[in-house]
Amino acid sequence: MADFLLGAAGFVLAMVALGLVRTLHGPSTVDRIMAAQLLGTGGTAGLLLLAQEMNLPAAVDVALILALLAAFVSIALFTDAAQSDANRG
Amino acid sequence: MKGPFGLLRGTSDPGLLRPAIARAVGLGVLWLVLAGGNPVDLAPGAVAALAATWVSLQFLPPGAVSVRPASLAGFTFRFLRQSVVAGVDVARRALDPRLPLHPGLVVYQTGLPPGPSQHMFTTLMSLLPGTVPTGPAPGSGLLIHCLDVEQPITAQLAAEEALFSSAIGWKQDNG
Amino acid sequence: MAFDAVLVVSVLGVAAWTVAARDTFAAVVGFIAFGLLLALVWVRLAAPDVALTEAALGSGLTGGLLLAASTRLGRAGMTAASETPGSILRLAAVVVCAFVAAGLVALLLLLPEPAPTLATQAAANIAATGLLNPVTAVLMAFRAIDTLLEVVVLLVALLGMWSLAPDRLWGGLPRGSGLSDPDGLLTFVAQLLVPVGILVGIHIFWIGSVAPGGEFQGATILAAMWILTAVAGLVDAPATSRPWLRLLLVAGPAVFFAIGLAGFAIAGSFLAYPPSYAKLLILTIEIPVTLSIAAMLALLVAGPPEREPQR
Amino acid sequence: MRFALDALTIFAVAAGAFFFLAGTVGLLRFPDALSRVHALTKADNLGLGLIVVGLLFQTEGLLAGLKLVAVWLLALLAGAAVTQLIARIAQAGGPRV
Repeated sequence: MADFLLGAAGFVLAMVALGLVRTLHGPSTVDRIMAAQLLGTGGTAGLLLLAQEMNLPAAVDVALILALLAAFVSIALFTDAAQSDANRG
Repeated sequence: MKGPFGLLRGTSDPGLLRPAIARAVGLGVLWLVLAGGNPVDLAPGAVAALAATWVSLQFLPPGAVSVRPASLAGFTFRFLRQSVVAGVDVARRALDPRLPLHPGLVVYQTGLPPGPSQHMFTTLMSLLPGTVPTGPAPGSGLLIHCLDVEQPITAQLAAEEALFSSAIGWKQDNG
Repeated sequence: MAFDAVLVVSVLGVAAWTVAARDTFAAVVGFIAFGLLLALVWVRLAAPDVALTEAALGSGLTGGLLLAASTRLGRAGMTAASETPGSILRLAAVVVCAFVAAGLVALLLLLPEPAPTLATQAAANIAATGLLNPVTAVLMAFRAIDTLLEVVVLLVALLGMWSLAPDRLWGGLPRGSGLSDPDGLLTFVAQLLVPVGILVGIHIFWIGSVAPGGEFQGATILAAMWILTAVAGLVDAPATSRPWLRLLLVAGPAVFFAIGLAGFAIAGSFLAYPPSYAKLLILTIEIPVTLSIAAMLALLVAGPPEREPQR
Repeated sequence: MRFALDALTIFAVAAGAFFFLAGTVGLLRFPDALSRVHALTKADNLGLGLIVVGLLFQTEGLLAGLKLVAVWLLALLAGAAVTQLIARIAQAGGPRV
């Protein structure tokens, strides 16, 4: 079971990494902000799988923080982008 | 009362008591889930729940809407099912070699009042099949981005909105 | 094994991409993604304490600071592209970086086997602190002086940043968010997230005595929530001359220092705790320290005073 | 019993991983930023939900299971709320369709 969970975590991480290639590449601001969202969901999934596989309950707290801070970071990125839009226009 | 945030809103209104208790209980349960039921964790849990409730009441004063548990349960069930449909729908379109997309913007007229309840509805909408709200439109309209504009989007949204309205106890003028 | 390979490739890829990115905004996004991936690395290394710190401080809050800095640079018309370094400077940077990297690699390869460690001694004496999390025991008891100095350094950094303000603005307010939020969507998101975030922050702080967590991680989450309320326009950043704010900032270091001094009388040396109530004293220090750190971090992101002080 | 629970976990986690795959394929194939927002939010959130469901069969104790559900709900709601903000920039910045 542990091997399966680790494999699944690796697969999800690979999908996140592929998605990161797309989102970081941009060029639009929206794509880039999506990188934070992508890591928020995919990273949380990976951490929860690791928590079970490594029998490390603290990793669930890391997942909790990741979900919360991915949202915080997305909002910060949104604010920054919206402000530079306002400055330009 | 002038708190450290420089807020002046009083919290002594008796009408505030019930929503305040409801939020405190909800946040207290969340603490139990996060921290576990260990007795030594209960006192800080109470402090944390009260602090979070106080902040919540400062920033989001209880409105006229009241949640109706029975309708809410029904809505949540349907909503979860719909978000599964949404995921399957996106997966089908993404993996189809022909990439069947007809993206576009649709204006949807909502009967919900502007403010938190409308925002809650649009938040949930971005998890429903094929729709992502992108902003307000003139009048009481909402601009919705759809993956497939050929679907009967506005009819579906109206059905969801009716359920959502009854779950939060909001009476629509036009039925 | 496959998991580790994917993780290493992603971390290195994102790091390289971030360094190579030309656009400041893109580089900041890359940095944030790098930090979040690094949190996964720390969990994989069974170091959830570091993972929490990396996710909260290294990625979330530092990302916020970098964004604030990039906005500021953009407004001042100083974009990274406009000051392209000369080839000599670039070469020097390459040489210095290569030197540091080689030094780190050499250190790792030359480490004696088994590596020198105080972990056994720390584990043997942890019972005297009344704590169950060895990391917190090291931070709050065995090496409490480091933690005290870290908090002081943070305070000095904040004062240094404040002193960048012109004299007439000293004690004034940081720049407002200046963001229009006509239908209140941003405000709604903050209303939704902030109470939950406060609860999570206190949870992470409180759990630090028995499991990974602690005051820096908890404080970072509380600071992030404060920043969120300010960004959403729910509160204005406070004038830096406010007495309650200054009290909040010094409360942590002051209580820490006072209990440290009391250690001479009650346990024989600076920052020593008598074992019978070590845990109580540590908690008495941790609560104000957490609040102070939260305020310091939030104010660091808010920036130096840029508006006239309120009278 | 153990075997049945493990089988359920494998099924749900594999399904979750499949939706992460679908989300990433959508992210790579969909032609415009707003459509990619759909792919990310809907597919990945369902993927996370299914993985949480799968892990529920392995957790011991009610609270530990509820905590996983709480993490998922937080990711779901926070993600959905933030998605609208992101979509707003796309709407303001991108060409009108």
